Amino acid sequence: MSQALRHARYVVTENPVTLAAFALFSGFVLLAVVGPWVAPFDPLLSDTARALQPPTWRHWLGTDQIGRDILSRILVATRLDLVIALAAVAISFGLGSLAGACAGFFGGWTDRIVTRVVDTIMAFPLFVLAMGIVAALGNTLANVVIATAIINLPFYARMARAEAHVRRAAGFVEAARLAGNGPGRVLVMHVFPNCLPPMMVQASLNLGWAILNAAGLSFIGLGVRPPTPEWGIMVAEGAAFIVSGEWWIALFPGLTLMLAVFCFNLLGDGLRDLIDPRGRT
Amino acid sequence: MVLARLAGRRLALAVPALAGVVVVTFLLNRALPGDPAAFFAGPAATQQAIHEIRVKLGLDRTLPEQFLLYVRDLARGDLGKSLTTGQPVIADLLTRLPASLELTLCGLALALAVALPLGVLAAVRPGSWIDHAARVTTTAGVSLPIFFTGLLLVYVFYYLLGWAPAPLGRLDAFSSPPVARTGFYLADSLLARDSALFRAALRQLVLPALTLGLFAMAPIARMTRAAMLGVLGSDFVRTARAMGLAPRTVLLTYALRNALLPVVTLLGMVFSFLLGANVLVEKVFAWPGIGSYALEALIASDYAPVQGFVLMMASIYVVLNLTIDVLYGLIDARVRIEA
Amino acid sequence: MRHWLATLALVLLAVPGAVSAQTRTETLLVVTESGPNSMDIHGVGANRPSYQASWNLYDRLLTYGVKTLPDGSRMYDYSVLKPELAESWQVAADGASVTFKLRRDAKFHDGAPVTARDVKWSFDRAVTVGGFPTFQMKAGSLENPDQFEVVDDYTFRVKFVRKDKLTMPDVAVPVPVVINSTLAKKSATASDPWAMEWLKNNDAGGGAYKLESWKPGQETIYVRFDDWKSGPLPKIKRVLVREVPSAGNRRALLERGDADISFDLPPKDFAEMGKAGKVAVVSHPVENAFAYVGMNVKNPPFSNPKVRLAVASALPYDKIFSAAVFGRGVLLQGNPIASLTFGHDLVPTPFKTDLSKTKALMAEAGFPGGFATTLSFDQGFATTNEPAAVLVQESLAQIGIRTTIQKIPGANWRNMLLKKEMPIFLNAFGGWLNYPEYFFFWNFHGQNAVFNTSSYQNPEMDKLIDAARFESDRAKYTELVRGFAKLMVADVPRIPLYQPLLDVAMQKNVKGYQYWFHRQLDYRQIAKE
Amino acid sequence: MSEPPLLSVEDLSVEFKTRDGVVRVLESVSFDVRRGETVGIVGESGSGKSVTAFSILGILASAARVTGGRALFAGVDLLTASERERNRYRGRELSMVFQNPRTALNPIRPVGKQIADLLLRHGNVPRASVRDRVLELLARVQIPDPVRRYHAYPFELSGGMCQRVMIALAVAGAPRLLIADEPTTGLDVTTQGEILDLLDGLTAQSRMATVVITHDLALVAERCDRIVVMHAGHVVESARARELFTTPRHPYTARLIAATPRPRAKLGELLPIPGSVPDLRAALPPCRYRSRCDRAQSACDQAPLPTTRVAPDHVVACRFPR
Repeated sequence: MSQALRHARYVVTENPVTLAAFALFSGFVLLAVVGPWVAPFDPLLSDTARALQPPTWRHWLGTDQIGRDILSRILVATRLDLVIALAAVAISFGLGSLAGACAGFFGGWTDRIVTRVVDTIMAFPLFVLAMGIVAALGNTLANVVIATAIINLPFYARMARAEAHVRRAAGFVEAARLAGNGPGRVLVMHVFPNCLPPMMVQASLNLGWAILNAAGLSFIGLGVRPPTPEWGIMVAEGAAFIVSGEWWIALFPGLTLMLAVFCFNLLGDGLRDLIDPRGRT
Repeated sequence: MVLARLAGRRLALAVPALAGVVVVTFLLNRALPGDPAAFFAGPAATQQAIHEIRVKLGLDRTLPEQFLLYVRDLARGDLGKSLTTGQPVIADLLTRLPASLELTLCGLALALAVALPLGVLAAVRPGSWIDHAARVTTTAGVSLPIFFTGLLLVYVFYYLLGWAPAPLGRLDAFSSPPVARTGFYLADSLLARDSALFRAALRQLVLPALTLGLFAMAPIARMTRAAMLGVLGSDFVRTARAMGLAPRTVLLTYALRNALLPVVTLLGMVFSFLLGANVLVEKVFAWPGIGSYALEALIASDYAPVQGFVLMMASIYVVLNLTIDVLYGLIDARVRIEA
Repeated sequence: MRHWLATLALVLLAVPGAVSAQTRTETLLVVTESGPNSMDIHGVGANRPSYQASWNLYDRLLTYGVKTLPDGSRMYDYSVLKPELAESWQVAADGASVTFKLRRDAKFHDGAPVTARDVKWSFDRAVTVGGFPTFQMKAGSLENPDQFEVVDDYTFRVKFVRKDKLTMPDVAVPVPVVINSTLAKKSATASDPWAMEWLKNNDAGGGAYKLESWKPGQETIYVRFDDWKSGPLPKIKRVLVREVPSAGNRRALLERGDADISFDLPPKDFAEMGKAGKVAVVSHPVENAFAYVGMNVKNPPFSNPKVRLAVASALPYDKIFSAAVFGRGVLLQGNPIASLTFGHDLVPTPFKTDLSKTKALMAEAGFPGGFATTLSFDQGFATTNEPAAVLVQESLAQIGIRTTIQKIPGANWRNMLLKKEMPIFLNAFGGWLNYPEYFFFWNFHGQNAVFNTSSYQNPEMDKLIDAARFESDRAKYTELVRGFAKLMVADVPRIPLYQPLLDVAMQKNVKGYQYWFHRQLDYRQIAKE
Repeated sequence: MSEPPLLSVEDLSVEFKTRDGVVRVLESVSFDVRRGETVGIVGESGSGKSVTAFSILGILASAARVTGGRALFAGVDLLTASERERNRYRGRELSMVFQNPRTALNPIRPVGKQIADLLLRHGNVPRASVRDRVLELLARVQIPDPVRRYHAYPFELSGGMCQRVMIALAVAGAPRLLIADEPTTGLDVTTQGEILDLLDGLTAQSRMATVVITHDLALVAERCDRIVVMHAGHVVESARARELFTTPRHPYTARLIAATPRPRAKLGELLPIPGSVPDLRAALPPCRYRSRCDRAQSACDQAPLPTTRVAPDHVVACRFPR
């Protein structure tokens, strides 16, 4: 175990960017937990007298069109955005890898069905599929998450299928099977863990992508319902105010969103260095 | 020829996927909340008027019947009529497709022009400041919501600095489009040898292409770096260096050409991803592409254009994978010979 | 590689080809959010921008006069009818018909002369295609083809079905256009006798402007019809209408002088541009129209009038007016008749934000603990509706009404209105004909038309509206209007919030803009110095 | 043998920086190679044979660092020369043939073109006639039907054929020294013989100095004039081929010879060498064979490890040579 730990320490210390990403990630998680208590104002409280104010000592990041405090909304929104990202990735990671692993491992009909479904999803223009789903089922939070999850499903399914296919013939799988384990157990105990590493990298990249997708949906009016604070919707609402000079309404949520997605992507690279042998210098 | 057989096999594989797309879009559309009949009956319509329109649109029939009707029309190449623009969908799509393709190709070209060198530099000096800088900048590019980048670029380069032209779509108000041969303004204006028009079209393309390009740089740079790292460590690159070949030859002719293989495969996915993300860029830059067309139709619950759009995108996706395979075959003889 | 970057930099900095000054003053560049989906106002589902196309491409028999307001802005005068295609008209002695004398020199865009036969074909078409056009004709008692008679090539008679003071004004609204019937009939078929398909994409008019090109979803280009005889020849030779979905970009285009005129920007932009003074902003209250909070009077809980009264005294009128509308309108606070319409001063501002008696009202209504419901609005108008909805949500919460906001896409919005099941919602309505009974007929009459969104049916209200429609005596008419206005305030099926302004922003050198009831641009009066 | 040596490697030391610490792969390696002479470097895998060759050519991996010593090639120290200068020597003055030929050639470029690249770089051959020169070379390395093979890709050729292309590449620039790193490992026996005969033929024609790196003692016995025995980064013994086999003075050399199958020896007579190559990351005694040496004594721990010249052309690095 020490060798892996030492290796992990090497990657993190060797690569300052990845270290920063880890720190940033833990910062966001902390903010998600403690957000509502730290926020200086109630994120939903309107104050039309102080609407559209630039950053001041009272409102550090300024106020929006109906006078709500932007800093508080950003802080409180962290939890929702992380939930959207983690939920979407968890669903697509879980479903996708399971389906893929089964397809790769059992082959035959399961393989054919899963590949057909995956090809169909892949053939769809991703963003339009999301729009269609949310427009069809209504723009509740759950639908935004489901739409994002479905789009990312193919990545995991294909990766899991390829890994499972390779692993199936590997010696230790044969051995496990000979030792009397049922196919299900073999799959979960032996094949699946080995598919994990590359998919961990993909998962972290998709975390960022899930938030961006939610923001995109908000821009065309299919995002999270008002008045819930969420970074994507705040950027979409603020977009109309850039030209008229109230840059802070869109800029600060945009920067936070960028930082989060940025952190997830760098985290993905860091994880890849940790896992992918070729990456080791 | 060998490649034809390869193409044939790839097409055969695509047919079930396309069939899947047709079915899913049909069902997805029917699930859209809006009732086009009500929308198009106009403000003062009564229930009776709406029913008339529903019958006219054939929406009163059972779902399977509607599906059969739809597939029959599809076979005849009739994608139905868009109620928002009043034109046959196939006409709309064909006039608007070049706009989206031209924008996406320019975006991709821009991304490649920046991300490829960055990827190579990062691989040649792994762990150096260039490596980290490349990773940080390209990742930052992809971390911003695409519509926000677009609006920011318009605000800074058009509104504040005035360098970029007005975000008025493919051409400024006062120049008329070139004679449509390919539908690509850049190509058509070159064919017509009209340099002023070429410049006008290019100026309009810069900001939207930059917005799209920024979004594609990260995956390309990352893949180039990983592929180059792998190739630079390979035996034949060591041989090339042992033979004393010029550093440029070793890096470009030997290493980069081999590293391009995984990048080319990635391009297929990035291109179709960009076509999807096009929707938002078209909305910001008033770009008359198929993305914004589908979005308007989706919001108006107008089935025909949405289905037409998705089918076109799916077929572009298939054609794209085909070209990727051909391209792959051109670069790497192993694929060509073994096919 | 370097070479490529060099050319890019060169291209970026090059100054755009200087379009000759002369063409610039004779060309008008309009930027809008969305464009027409048809060139034919009788077409199925023709949207509002299609009215602009039809208004400028086609002539009508009559038009309205022009009056200049104290602030120098110009608007149509709904009390004065003026000739357009018809040189003169004469109401019969027995008041049972009106005869129009057509201009002899008028031609269609393809050069064919305009005759009464074209007028009859067009009027017959308007009353038989169904949908919105037919309803609009019926509002002026123009109901079936037998009413329309071709006396000779240049004389056209309309027989009245009943004495209706709205008939004559209805002839000047956008619907009764005069179409080149010979040209249109060439493309008519058995299944499409009125050439709906062809006229959707083609121009068969005789109006002041011809259609040069139309790329749906992108741009529409009009060019002046130099042989136009139905009025003074317009000064603008060519009009480019470009669709720019992003409001921010439209404002940037105006402020940098690249666009000449735009009218569908968010209220905040108009407020700021007006103050900044770089661009001229002309505003005018939209006649006979207001934005309101509607409640469904059929189903509980809003079927209980006390609950509706509680809501009326809880709404944050001032907050909405400043934060959502930025003051671009006239505050109504419950007054059911908008300014500039007869009777607007009969029931001055009945409600104001006063939470003191709301608790008692809610208790009396049997909801001491309040209740939960959904507050819906049309996503197409989210720019003002969304902030307003959030403010309403916050105020209603204070009186125990917990709402979740539902943003409904445009296509589905009309559907929801038709079902008449939405408990509480934000909406707006504007009538073309500026008469109070016309507004109440569409919105509060028992016939329960689609615009009666609260599905309010009260026989007493119907009696007052029907009487007012055909009452010619001034005093009695005023009492009838006061009657139905007071009844509306008492029952409060809906709470009028504010009367919106039609703001138009234009470069300082654009002159002659005129406000019209159909809220579209009329290029015939516009000029550029 | 009076000429100065073409290549003389003196006290070459190389370290590798890995994530588990620094690995001292080579420590003061010295040997000479004269024109026309064939020197064999032999030792178990992991003894640093290939690293020695790579250091001389300057194509070590980025994690490696030369920490000492010189590699004089006709008077010029290649280790301290600039990369530009070194690059001029590679392929023109000294060249190399690698172990697995199929992966050592560019997979997506016809072999003829790869040879042409080298000729255009070094052989000052005008572009017009480069194709003929390539065909000539292909014939010289006995590749049948060179015209068709010009456009062949490495995966279309057999291992032996690829190695012939490698040799063509190595001799194309008419270098004065050719280093062959395990040229025949992985090839079948008959091809091995052909390749080695080909190498001998080509180098003899132009009196080219050759260094053959292998773990196959039998191979160096027949074909090399002198032999350098390496163990764990040290040169433990170097001598003329005949003396080394008749009077091996270093215990490791003796064991090596005893472990190599000879035509008449029976399986039972072959003695395996106990233990394995020591872990070069850990602290190492001056003599790295100590842990496996059956003659080791406490004195062996005294640094530095002496290298004594037991004969004019026979050096051994052992405190108690046999």
